[in-house]
Amino acid sequence: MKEELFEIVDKPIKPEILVKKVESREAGAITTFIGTVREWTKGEKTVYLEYQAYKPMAVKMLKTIGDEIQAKWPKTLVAITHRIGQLDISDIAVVIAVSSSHRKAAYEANEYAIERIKQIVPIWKKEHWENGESWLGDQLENVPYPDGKPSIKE
Amino acid sequence: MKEELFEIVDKPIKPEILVKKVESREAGAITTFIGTVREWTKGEKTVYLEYQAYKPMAVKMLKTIGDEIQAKWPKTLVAITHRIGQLDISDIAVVIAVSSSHRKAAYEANEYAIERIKQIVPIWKKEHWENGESWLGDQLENVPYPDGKPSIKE
Amino acid sequence: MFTVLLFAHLQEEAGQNRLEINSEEITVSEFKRMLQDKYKLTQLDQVMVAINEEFALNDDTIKNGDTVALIPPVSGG
Amino acid sequence: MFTVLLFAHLQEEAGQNRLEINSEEITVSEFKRMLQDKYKLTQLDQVMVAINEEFALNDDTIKNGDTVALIPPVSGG
Repeated sequence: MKEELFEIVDKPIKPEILVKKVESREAGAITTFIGTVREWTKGEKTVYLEYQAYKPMAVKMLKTIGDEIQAKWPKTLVAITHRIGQLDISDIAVVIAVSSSHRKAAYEANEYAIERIKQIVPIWKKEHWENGESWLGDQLENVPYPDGKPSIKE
Repeated sequence: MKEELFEIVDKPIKPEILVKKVESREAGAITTFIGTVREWTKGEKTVYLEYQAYKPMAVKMLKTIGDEIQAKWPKTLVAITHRIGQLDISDIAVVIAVSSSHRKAAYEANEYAIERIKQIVPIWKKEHWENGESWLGDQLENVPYPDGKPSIKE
Repeated sequence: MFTVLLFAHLQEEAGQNRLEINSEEITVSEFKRMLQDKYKLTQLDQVMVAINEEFALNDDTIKNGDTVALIPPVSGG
Repeated sequence: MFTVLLFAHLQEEAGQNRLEINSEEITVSEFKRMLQDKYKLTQLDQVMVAINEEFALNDDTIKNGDTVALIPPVSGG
């Protein structure tokens, strides 16, 4: 049975499962990033979030990020799971696990993964506040596409 | 009942427990570092490792690292557990969990913690190879104390 | 004839998550102009187009049977 | 009189993990010299000294009743 390293799910994510996926006798370091739903953003109180994905393409883009990481940090192992649907405060939206023989690569590759997720993976977040709702886009978080497109094209 | 954020233990560490310790409604990001026992180091095959600690001082130094992180990255929460005793390949030696409202601080503070552990926390690792054994010190990993001492003194 | 998938605010604006478009082969930029004129979708300058699950450039051509997705600025993570 | 704790290779070299030392107040550097001369411990230039669980400098004084630890280069993590 092949374990999926890159997944979009609509159920709670267990970070320890992703740690298991990247474990290896060669690994000396495993980093995880757990993105959780924060209650307050720039003075606005979030009640809950809703994530939507273009699922097949999102999985494909997560794999692309995995390939990019393999190229930049050889011998790392990467697993990423993103949750969609309705998420409450403190719920986990995304988990990234990276294993590597040495810690530097495990940190760098992990941070690279979350940056890239925010650039090229077709997932959208709708914030529901006490008095309204809005779809968020990168431009609102000041991460513009410098040349009008994500820097990935095959 | 107060949960201990900084611990030296002689039983297996569960990373998910540390994640729980730093969870917060203000957190948008939780990073964990999981240090595991690697089979091969510079061409030498490790059979198992043995960690020894000066336990009360090690706990104190872990707390010091926590204080340093609070000062540098306000509003982060940090938990660190280091295991001592005999560890086999792939066993977890240390887990660092950091939560923060934003991811940058969670990555930076986490990496800072492991660097500082390798500088100021009185824990020693003895490598057992197939044909020998040796206590390792920082100097073997090329992390000298620049001025002959860890840069912490109260 | 090709299929267009809509997400996030575009889906809400259009009131549907999928359009079937009867058209000859057109380029991505011609397609965007069509969306603006015919379907009154706004903020399209921020929107990327994917053809068959790959990001496309303005000069790329949309062919018969393709699945085209409009990708507003993403906000995962 | 104070207690000295030994760890890692120093513990193995000395064959014990604790020494009780009968001495007046001395500085850390005097103490290190004593260890070299009397207890034949080696590589002491790499070894830090902690007094009552705090890293100490060469000029710090070890007092009656203190717990002194010899801290070889650490290798946790």
